[in-house]
Amino acid sequence: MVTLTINGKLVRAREGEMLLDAIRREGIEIPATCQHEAVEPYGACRLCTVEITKADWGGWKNHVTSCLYPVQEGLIVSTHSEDVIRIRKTILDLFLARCPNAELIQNMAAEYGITRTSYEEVPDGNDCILCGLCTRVCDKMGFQAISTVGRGHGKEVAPPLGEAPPDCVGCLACAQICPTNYIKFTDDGTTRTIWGREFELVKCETTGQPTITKEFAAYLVKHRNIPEDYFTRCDSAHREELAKTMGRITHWGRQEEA
Amino acid sequence: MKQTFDKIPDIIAKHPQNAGSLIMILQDIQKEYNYLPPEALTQTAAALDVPLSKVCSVSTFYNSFSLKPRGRKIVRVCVGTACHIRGSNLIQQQLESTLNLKAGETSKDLEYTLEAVACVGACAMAPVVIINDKYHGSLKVNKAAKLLEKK
Amino acid sequence: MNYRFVVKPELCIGCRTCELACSFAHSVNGKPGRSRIYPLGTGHKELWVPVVCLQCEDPACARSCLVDAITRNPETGAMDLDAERCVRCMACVAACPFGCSLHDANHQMVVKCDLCGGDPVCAHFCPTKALVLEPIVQQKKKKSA
Amino acid sequence: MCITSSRQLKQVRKEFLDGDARFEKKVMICCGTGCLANGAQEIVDEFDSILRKKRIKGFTIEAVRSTGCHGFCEQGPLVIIEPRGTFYTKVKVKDVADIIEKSIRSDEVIDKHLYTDPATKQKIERYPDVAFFSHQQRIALRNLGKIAPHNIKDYIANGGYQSLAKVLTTMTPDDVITEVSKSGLRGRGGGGFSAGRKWRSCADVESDTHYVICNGDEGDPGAFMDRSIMEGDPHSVLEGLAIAAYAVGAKEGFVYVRDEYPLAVVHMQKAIEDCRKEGLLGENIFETNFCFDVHIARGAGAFVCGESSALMKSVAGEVGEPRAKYVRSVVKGLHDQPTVLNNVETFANIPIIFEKGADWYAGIGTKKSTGTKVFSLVGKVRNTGLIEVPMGITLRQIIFDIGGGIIDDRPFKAVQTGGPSGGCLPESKLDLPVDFDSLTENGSMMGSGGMIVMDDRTCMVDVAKYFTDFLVKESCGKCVPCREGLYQLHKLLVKISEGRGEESDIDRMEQLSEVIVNASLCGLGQSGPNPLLSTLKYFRDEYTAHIRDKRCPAGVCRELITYNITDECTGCMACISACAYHAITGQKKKVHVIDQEKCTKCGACVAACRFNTIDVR
Repeated sequence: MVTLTINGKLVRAREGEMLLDAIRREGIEIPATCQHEAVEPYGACRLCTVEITKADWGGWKNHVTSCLYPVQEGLIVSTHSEDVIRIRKTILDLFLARCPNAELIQNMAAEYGITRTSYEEVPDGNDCILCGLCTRVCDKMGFQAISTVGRGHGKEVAPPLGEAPPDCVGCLACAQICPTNYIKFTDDGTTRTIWGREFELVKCETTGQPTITKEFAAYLVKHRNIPEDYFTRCDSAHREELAKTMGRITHWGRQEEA
Repeated sequence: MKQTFDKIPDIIAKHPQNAGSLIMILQDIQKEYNYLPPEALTQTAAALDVPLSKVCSVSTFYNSFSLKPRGRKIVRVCVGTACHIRGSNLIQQQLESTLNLKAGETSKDLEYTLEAVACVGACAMAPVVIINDKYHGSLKVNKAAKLLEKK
Repeated sequence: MNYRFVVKPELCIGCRTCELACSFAHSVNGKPGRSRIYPLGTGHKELWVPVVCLQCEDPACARSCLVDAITRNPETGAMDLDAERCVRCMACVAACPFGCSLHDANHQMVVKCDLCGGDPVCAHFCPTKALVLEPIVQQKKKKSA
Repeated sequence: MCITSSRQLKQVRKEFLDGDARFEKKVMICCGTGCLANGAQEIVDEFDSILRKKRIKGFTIEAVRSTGCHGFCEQGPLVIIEPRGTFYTKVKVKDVADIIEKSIRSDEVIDKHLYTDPATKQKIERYPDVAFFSHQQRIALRNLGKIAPHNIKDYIANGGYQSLAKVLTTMTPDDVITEVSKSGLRGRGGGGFSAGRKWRSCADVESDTHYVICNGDEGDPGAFMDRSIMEGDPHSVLEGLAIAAYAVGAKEGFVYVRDEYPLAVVHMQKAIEDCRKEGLLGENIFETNFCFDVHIARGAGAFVCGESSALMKSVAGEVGEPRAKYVRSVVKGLHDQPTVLNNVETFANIPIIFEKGADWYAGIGTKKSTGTKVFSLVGKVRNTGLIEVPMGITLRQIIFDIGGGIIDDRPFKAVQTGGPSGGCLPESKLDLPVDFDSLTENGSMMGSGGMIVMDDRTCMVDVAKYFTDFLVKESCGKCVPCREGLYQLHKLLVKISEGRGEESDIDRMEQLSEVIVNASLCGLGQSGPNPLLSTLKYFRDEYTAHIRDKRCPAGVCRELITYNITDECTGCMACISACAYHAITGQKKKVHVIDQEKCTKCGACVAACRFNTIDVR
């Protein structure tokens, strides 16, 4: 365990833990758009920047992104110092120039008193904040179906060659994790469409309820050793089945007793 | 006539079959075909067992790759600092208007591709224009267009 | 100490108190959550079964989770689902052969029974003690000390 | 055959020098990129074809060497005749026969090929007497222009690989690192981090695998020293790399070369193959336990790959996005293994430190910046080229003594150092001693050694805009302050350069810059606003002129200038034919006029006018 000071309060944290976790445990809210527990810290949005110093640094301060800065003994952290607020405001201002319609950004900016960007709006801006969560979660899940293309200001997230991604299984993790809901998909209970690719959904043999896509189920069967017949029923049918089985056993038990 | 890309497997085979070879394989394929056709990306991805998405990511991240066919004559205007100070933007403009292309574009007949590149390491002879790997140094604005006339 | 649920259908009267208790215990912002326990009829007269996660030894839910959001809680022995880590791909919901990973549509999250950290409210409120949490007696493992 | 001892190296050297002793004269032809572009290869070929037909006593084609860059690219192609050191500039193919006849067969010096000192108007015969060379001290460039880069024996004959032999057979890795630390050598790639300390931290990490990487990506626009060294003396880089590998315990090394430098790739590859053949790379080098091999990785054009974590990703075949560096690459670098990364020039300095001793090296330069530094002296300076000078020399000495001052004797305005991460220093800083710390203290930096000289016709707003634009294009796009911040900074600069600037824009740029510097993920963003901040610091009045007076004092920003023909016009009509837009009218021997409506300010008329009568303001 290490001891550090966060906004004047002595706090204990686990060795190797990131600053952001320690800060949030204290109930202090700081924004972070590119951070998600499912994936490794990335440090792209820089909103979780905090100011750090130590008693023996002779007044020298540094700004670090708390999502990937490990806690250190004796660290003195300010999460809302004047400099930090300025950095956060500027980043939100810049975000707003690129994604003026993204609700998440609007709300975050509003909390810092910004309602309109003070910069020139980026032509053909969209809601993508390039946090990289979608591509990182896709990598993490092992599909690596989408990634960024291009670089710099023109970077975007796209399926390879701009065509239906061959490695995608339609799990929707990218769309679910997207903090601005930029990744669009449709799902009518029979077919699911994402990244320009259509997927057929597995349907419950009993209820006809759709579950996951055939490709996703096949992947789990192959790589995660899930028996194929697990996917032939939906969750409620599985429960009914379990209830019936248990009921049968209990019933037999009763009969035997009687 | 549809171009065939049958040399790609041979080019891939010349390199160690691991992810570390990706960039060099793409460079060699581009040297052969002047650009990276989709086949280059899919075949390389399959051979190296690298996801296609990563191959696309790499091929669009680095400046020197082109996913579009390029012209037989590739005209590169150096816009490095030394060249900029000595007026390379005027030369670029001159070439753009002569070829009726913007930097990064290729003419419809696939004759010319015009590229603006940041520093080719020939700063002492700034400003520099390179046409198919031949360097033309210490260029004057009014002479830039004449380079294109020479065959 | 690890625990497991012992479900006794012969005692269950289908009063659904467990379901209610679970739902309220897992409220988010005052809104009740989806219950993790389902008392279901069995087709046999007056025989009910409270269907709840069995915290399997090698659970399909955890195997199917590609972001490692479902892990064994060393304190309780339950398979806990880390909502912060979950990406809602629904793999576990589809993979659990007992239908005990659930999608809570109201709160847009995937949920499953976590034994309430060792003191499950459902068992607490069950009027007939059809649900009992029992310590698992480790049989094969030898103590090293 | 394998070279297995220092004695055998000496044997190779002796054989090579004995072979050379047959020749009464030797001809060194610069085949650096600059000279090649001006026809150096054709000159070599001409020597060959003439010497095939003609026999000359004590001279054959073997005595004609294609060497690496001499540095004086401005005057190329260069031909030097040893042993006198006769220095011919701007040689053409048709001159070759004459040179053979007069300067090789006999000892005549051909005046018209000699270099004329621009100050004294004197012809200078020997190159060491030329001011451009005489003020230099060549250490990293010691072999450039002296040896044939594709011939390992030529390198060995000049003392090559003796240092590696000495290190492997008489020193422990610890001794090696101590020696490098003692030399005070700091990384020549940009940051100026102590090489010894870097090696020490890497060696201290316990791991089965360590790597050494030589960065030859040279992304800084306006710098070409690494290119020249790799092209002209690849073995000194390899030798330095091998010594580093021994010091940190690496068995594998990489040379990351820009693919846009084809000759550098070829020479490096050849050098590696020759070393393998001679046993200088591979198993049990010099019959010790040291095994080491080197591979080439070709960079594909990304400035951000100058950042170590991005470069290592690129070597691994991935997208060059930097990662946050709370864990340093000496601990977790290539493939997450401890890695030493230094640039070409740094490695080229290593062999000579072991040849002459750390104390000798530390005695050169200043106390905190030891040794010499190679600069590419370019821009509006008379003598452009590659130079190497001891640290601590002043900017004035470099620009005026070596560089010969400003072209056309125009006023000096600024010198830009450190590439896109650096800054511009004004006239008041001309007497600044050049070293790592002084440049940083004054708002610029050493960088890899680009030194771009600017005169009064260079607009500082335009320079800031140029660098910011460069960085917007080169940003990897990962973190927001860099990706979006630099983009907006560039937008503001465009606005000012187009005359739409407002007084408040300067404050806005300064505030935004501060955030970009403080909040960016890697060095590219953190130093990205430097060109803007340094020009604001020293040339604020130019920004004000653009904003308040809507005027570009240097006559560069197109929206704010007009072209006018002065009364001195001779009426030669050259500009009329040069203007593609038919904006100039006039009759022979009468003053011409530019139609401002049609004028696109392309500059063709100015280039065409021989009488300097077109006024741009």
